[in-house]
Amino acid sequence: MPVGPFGLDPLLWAIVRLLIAVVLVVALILNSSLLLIYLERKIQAVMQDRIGPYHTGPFGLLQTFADALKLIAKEDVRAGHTDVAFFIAAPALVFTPMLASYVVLPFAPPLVGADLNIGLLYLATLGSMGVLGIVIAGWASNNKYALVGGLRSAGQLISYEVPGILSLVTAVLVVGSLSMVKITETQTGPLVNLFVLPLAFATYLVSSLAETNRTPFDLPEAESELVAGYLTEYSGMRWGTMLALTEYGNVVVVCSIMTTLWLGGWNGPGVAALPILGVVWFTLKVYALILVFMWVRATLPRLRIDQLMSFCWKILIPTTLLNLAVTAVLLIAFPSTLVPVAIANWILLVAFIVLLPVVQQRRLRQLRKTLRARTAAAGVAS
Amino acid sequence: MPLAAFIAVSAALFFIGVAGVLVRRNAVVILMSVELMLNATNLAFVAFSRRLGVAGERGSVFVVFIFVVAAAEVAVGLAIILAAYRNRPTVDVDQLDEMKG
Amino acid sequence: MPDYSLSYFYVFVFFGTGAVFVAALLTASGLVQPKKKTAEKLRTYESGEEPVGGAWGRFPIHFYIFALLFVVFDVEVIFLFPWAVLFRSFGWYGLVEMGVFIFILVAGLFYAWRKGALKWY
Amino acid sequence: MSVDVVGLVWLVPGIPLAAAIVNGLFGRRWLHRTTGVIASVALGLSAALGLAIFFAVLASGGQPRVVTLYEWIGVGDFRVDTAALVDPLSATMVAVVAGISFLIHIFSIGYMEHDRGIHRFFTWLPLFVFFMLTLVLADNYLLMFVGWEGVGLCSYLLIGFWFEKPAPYTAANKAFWMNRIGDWGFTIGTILTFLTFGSLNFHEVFDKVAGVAQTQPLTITFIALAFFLGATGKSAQLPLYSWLPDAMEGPTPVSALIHAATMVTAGVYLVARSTPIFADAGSALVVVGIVGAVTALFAATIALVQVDIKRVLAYSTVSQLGYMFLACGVGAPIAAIFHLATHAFFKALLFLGSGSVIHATEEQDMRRMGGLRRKMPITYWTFLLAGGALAAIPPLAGFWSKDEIVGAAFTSGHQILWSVGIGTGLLTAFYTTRMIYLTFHGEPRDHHLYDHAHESPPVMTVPLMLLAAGAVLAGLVLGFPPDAGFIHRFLAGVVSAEAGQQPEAPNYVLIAVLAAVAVVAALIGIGIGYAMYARRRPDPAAVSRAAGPIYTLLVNKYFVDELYDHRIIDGGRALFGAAWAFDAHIIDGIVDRLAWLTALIGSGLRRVQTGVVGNYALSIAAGLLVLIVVYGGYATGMLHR
Amino acid sequence: MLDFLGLVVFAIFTIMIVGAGLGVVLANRVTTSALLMAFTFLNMAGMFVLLGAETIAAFQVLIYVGAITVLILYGVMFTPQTPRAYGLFFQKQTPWGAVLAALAALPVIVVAFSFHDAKTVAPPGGDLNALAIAVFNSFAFPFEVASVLLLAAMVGAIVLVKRESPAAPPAAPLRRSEPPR
Repeated sequence: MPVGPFGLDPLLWAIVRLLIAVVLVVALILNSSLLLIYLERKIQAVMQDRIGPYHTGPFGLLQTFADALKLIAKEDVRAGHTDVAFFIAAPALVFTPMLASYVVLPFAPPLVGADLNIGLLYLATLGSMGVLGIVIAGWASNNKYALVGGLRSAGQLISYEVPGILSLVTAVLVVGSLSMVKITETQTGPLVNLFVLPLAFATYLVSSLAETNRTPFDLPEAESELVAGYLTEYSGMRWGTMLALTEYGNVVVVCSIMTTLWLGGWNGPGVAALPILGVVWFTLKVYALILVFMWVRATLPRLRIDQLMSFCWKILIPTTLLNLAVTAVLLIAFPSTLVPVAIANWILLVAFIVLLPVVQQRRLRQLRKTLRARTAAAGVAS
Repeated sequence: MPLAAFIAVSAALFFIGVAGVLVRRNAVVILMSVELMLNATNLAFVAFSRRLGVAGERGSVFVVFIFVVAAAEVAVGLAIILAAYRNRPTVDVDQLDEMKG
Repeated sequence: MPDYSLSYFYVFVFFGTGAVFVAALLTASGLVQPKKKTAEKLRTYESGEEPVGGAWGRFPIHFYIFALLFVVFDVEVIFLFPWAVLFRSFGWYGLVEMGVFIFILVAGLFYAWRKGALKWY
Repeated sequence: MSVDVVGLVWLVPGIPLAAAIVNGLFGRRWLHRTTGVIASVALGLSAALGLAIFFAVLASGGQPRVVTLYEWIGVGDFRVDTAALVDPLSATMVAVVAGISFLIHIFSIGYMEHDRGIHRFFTWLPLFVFFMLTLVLADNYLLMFVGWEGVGLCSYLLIGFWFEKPAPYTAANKAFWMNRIGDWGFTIGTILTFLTFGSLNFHEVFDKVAGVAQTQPLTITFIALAFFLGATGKSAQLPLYSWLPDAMEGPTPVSALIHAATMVTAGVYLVARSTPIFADAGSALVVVGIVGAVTALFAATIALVQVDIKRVLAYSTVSQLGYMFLACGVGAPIAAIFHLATHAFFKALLFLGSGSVIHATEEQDMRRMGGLRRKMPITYWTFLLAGGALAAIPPLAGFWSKDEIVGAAFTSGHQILWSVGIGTGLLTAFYTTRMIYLTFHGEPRDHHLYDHAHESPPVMTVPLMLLAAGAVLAGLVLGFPPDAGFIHRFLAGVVSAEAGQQPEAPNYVLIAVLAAVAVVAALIGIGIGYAMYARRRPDPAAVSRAAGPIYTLLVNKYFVDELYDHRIIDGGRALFGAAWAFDAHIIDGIVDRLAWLTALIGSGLRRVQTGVVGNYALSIAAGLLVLIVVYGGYATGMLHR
Repeated sequence: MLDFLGLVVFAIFTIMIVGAGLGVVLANRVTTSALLMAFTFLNMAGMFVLLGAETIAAFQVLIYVGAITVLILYGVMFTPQTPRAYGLFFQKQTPWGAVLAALAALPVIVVAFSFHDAKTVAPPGGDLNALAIAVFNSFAFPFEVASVLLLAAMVGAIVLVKRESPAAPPAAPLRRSEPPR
């Protein structure tokens, strides 16, 4: 009879491990949300030359705890004409897939919930489930802002899912596996995939910004247009679950995906000797990416919905498809080396960055021309 | 789990779908019922494929193609419903009988 | 294969945990929060204006077209993933196959573009 | 790196199809004149690959190979694949078809340059090539029928290319209907083949022919005749020939490609391909030979008096096709294929040459031309070479192949057919001389036209020169020495009447004598032509007056069209009238009663057609229930048969 | 114990699938039907996992839950209905249909229980590779046809949906500050 760690029966150990994992993940989500909200405020403040939260606790560290307590104790109002079942189901529908994503995240060699064969596909799948909750939240509120906001967010999420997944597939071409652990194990050296597939990284970064409703894609909460989008009628802890927990939880998930696929996951100096050290490296990398997210938020203005959609379908998807094609052809043509792929990808990245403003300028000129023509036509008519 | 159990679940869901098509008025719900039927066949396909196939993933391949067909079917079906709805704001199948002869 | 079963049992439990956690959180919050409902509070929020009619009306159709395009590209993804994992062993043959497949779908995207279906307004 | 060229055989028709699709989809809006370049490049690739396959087959010693694309139909025992049979015969045909098509495509870029419908032209033309190659490559009768119908369709579209004018439109319809009669024969033949042999695959059928011929000789004869009816339709033989001259209303490259070099040879190809059937078909072979010989003579006599340059060529084509069938009929299918190949070169060249003339003068009536030799030297010289080949002057291509056919008629003991062949050769030489003199020599008869004439651009003349090289050399390269040349050895295993037998050593003395007779006949023809049109002694007008009624008969093409109109169509009308009366009073009487009854039942059943989808779904489900009960009952053994 | 757990999970899935499926048919709000349908699909994915077809399960969620349900929800939202009595959600022929479905279901379910397990059972999981090999080698032609089908569906749906006059310019000039909807 095989004996597991700590002299436990393997099955019993598995269940104990499961319980530990559940508790750990829930605690992680709660804490990282609190921490990230604090960080977000503080970093934004620094970038904008303000102070940010500083009253509650040292450096304002306890501010978010206070906010959380306030949220829990707050009355959550359900307006008169809502669709009850849906209204209640929506927070669970957005939260659950996010939580389930943590099962496959490879924090460190001994710290993986479950190493599924199809881990990456699993993550992509769960990413697509979140849309459902948002559409339902918008619909259930029976509020025009919420409904339009929900539909818009859904449109945004489903649209950006396509380039996101296409970028993932491009990376899979190189790593050749969907198991998160195996993907990490392919990148033990310092030359991580980021240097091979920078364009795929960039496109995935952009689409994950949109997937997590982060600026410049935070249309759902475009206050000036739609109040708070699909969240308009949500208050109290329902709002807290849907926005605070889920959004920051999802940010961690997409940053972990990027870390695993492009930054080498837990790999780093000393991991071979002390596997648990992987957590540190992994966390550092994830937080570095999160800092990028926050930096973007502090820098860029919000896009308009039509710009957002046409950017996705007319620029991002063709780019990712092109990248996928080029990568696949080069990998087949040069099966033993990644150098041509890397060169092509860097060239494409530079071309993308250089051409993007040019294309946008042209589109803008065209738009102005149509507008002028319309104005002129209307002037003649009246 | 025995194979029979899966097949029975598949059959049950399939006939729930059949019943949905036969009893509901709303065209969108009928479309959903059709999806249930397709899904039930998927289950049967996968069950047989896993139990019979040594390396043959033929059943699973069929399921993948059913996914394709289901997606295409929903896209076009809903488009037809929307087009009909635009002419006359109803999705009751027994009121969409203008082509009756 | 306890490994396979266990892995997915984890997934199953996590799904359950998600639902239970949300329910528990909201219940806990419900226990401590005050409940003072007024007619004003329960009214649909429209920036302080009196709400006119419900929200459940008819919508511009372009939402549907984007959803439609998404479904088609999602279906493409279910072929892309298996192909991406094994594409080295399929070689040029698989590359051409997938190329034709994607080309035909891109032709559809191009059609939608030309038809003006990708315009948001 | 060795590439399996034969395995790529589907690309040969595939590339033209792709070009046709691209041109068809994007031609009108975006490509316009670029369509010509696209089509030509595609055909160039296709031709190169075709040649490569030809040499690959040659290198492999002519081993037949089947390249299956996919299973097309599989119903019970009936299985038809979309598969290519690559053997010497089809390889030769592919090389000829793809090569000539390529040159004609290039020529067309210049010829169609100013036409508004150029994109249509370059959609149908590669599409035609696709179907023709499918026909040639097919490894079974059904797939061949697809190509057969396809070329018919493209021919219809291309004859009626200038559909704004009534004549092309009518000609297209005529071609279509006449071809339909032939296709009917092909269909009957195919069905009979399947019923008799249980398969449509060439190899399976041919393996069984000998056995079946023992027991059912009549069936084999009937199949052969049915296929031959199909061949007469497509290859414009008596009695279904009259569409081909009218088809000259289409653009000249079309005439060159379809109505001289490729499609019309489909019938010959069918007969050659089906050699095992025809060999065992007894009297069918005699019919083939006689029809071929009569057609050859008949068409040649009409060609004597035509004044439209393209019509002369059209009748000449009919006549030459007659030669090919004559060859098949006297048991020399290799000679038929040989003549097919050489004819493809020189007839395509003649048509393109005439096209060049027409392009330059915008006139087709030879009486208004004359003296163009000085204006269009390249066209003239190439045309002259092709005319020599047509008249079978040694050592040009036509001599070798035609001479072999006529010789085969003699050696196989058909002296009458041989004499018809010699006579036709004389007439051929005469009308060729007449055509060349009227067009290129003498004084210009229409000065306006003469002054505006000019040599065609290189894009047109280069294909002319290439084809001229073929017209000069093809015979020597392929067919020398006579009866034992390259092509004979190459094709012997596939299409010789007695497959497997070593061909006997040719009797060169006999061949030389026969050739001499043929050449003398040709020279006599040229001499008469020269005397009449260059020296005016005897004057052609006087001759035609003297000939009187015969001349009238010839100018009016033996009144065949009128005969068809009056006898057949009127007869048909009378028959149909009677049928109509029967139909109106007796059949309709029954139908009316039935209709009344149906209406009665229908008014009762109408209630079922509620238009409510749910009710229909309910009926479907009820049907499902019945199926489940019945099938499940049998499957579980609760019901018994 | 793992076997027992598997049985429990299977029972949960079965109850969920049948219950939610019945809910789709019986619910008096279309939105509820749609949500329950998504739930059925999710549990169906669980069934696939139990059968060892993890890839199919993932695809099931990706396509059915992530895409088709969203599409259907859109369809539901675009075709709002006035509230009415519960009985009016069903066709006039309801009893016939229900009886018929039940009649047909009974023999099939009975037959379903007669299936016995085959000897060879592939180990669960890892079906992605087998699937890929099957699709790209044996089913290459259907695979390409699938893309044509999708193209046809895409074009057809766009044509059906975008029937209103596309080129009519708005009567009033569009001001630049006005956010497009």
